[in-house]
Amino acid sequence: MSVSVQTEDFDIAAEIDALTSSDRNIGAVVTFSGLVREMTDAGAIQTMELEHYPGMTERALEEIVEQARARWPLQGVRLIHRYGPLAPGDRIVLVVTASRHREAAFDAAAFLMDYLKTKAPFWKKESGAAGAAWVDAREADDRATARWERPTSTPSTQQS
Amino acid sequence: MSVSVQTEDFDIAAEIDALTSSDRNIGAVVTFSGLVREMTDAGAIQTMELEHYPGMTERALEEIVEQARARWPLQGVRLIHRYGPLAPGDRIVLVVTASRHREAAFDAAAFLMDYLKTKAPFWKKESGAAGAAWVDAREADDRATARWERPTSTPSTQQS
Amino acid sequence: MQILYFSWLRERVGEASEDIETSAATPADLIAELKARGSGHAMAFEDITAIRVAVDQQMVELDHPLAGAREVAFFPPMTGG
Amino acid sequence: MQILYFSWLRERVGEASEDIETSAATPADLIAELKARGSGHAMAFEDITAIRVAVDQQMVELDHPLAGAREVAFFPPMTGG
Repeated sequence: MSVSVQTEDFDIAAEIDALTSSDRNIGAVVTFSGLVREMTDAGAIQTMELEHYPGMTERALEEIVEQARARWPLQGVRLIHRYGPLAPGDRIVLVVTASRHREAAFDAAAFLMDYLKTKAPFWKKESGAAGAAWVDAREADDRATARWERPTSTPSTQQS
Repeated sequence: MSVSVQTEDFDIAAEIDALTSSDRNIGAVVTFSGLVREMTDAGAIQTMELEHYPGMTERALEEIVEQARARWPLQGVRLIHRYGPLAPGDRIVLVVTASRHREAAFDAAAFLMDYLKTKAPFWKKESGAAGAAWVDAREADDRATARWERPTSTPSTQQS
Repeated sequence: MQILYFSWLRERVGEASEDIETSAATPADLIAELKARGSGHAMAFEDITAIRVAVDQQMVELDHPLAGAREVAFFPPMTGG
Repeated sequence: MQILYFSWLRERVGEASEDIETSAATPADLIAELKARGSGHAMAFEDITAIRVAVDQQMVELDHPLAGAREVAFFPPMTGG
């Protein structure tokens, strides 16, 4: 089970161990954790509410993981995304990739995050002193996704 | 203190917490852990001995961290490298980068690993049934380092 | 047909879902029908460029055929991660 | 001058370090002197392309001036990480 959509927090060390403990030929493990930032363009926020599309979310995340597995020689992949109410500093998302060599682990983790940002049905609403507002999709995220759709499989990391 | 050279293992979750707990404007944390692989081109190994150059190692790692900080807007960097006898599955190296956005955290972590591989004075000796041998430097690692020395600051992730 | 709304589309429509009878051939046709249901719906679908559609949980274009579809979801561009 | 050896250079020389008197102007000159100290040294420095040099803990080329240097280290390409 490589994908979870949950309200609870996650334990990064436990997730790494679960992915790596049974395989002594993993040479590289990359993790990405996304956190709620307090300062936004509209000022400091107190809470962030993450809405998602139950059913489609799991399906979209599993498809993204399958694509990563098809592109890179991965010995393990784990993807956890939280939903519900969160506060500044809280963890939102975790990606873990394990491979023999670091290039595949780094590239696959970056790919998973780029795809997840534009293809998984989550929506963020931030609330602060100035009121509540839905977060706009970043154009930079679309560009980051598009870079993986060029003919070469490992594109420039330049995004913005 | 962002650099450590030590014989003891490290605790990835504790290192992430130390880097992120006091700053609520970190949006992205990337970790890389390098592990000892059991199977090598020369067969299965039982132990790996990591030799280093005390004094120069710490200095080289600190220089690499300074370069990363100069190139990317990082809110935190941590680099731990072990030395001495290790076994398959053991952790060798940890890189943690924290930034507002994921691009900087990913790129800086990949840069730190590439530079560390070719600029930090460590040497690996693997021992197995077939005897003991010093690990050859990978040409791919030189190419991975060279890609950061081109005029643009965020090069292709293609390495081999 | 089950219609789902997320994020500010849900807030403007005032409902997370509704069951409707329709013979709309595409999501674009369906949107034209839905806009006639009231001012909330009209406001939700005001800017068509800001709207994404999934049919039976797969992202599609606005001219995708709806024949056989059980669930159609409308939402703004995704902002997860 | 303190000379340090690491990895297989250390094993071939048979010592991790030695203190020597030298007026070698560059690491290349120093290598020529060291090779004359015995068969272990000669074997260690056999393939000059496989050797890297640090002077006072900074990587340098083989023609770098040694004037004022206190510590010179010889080792193969690094394999950390």
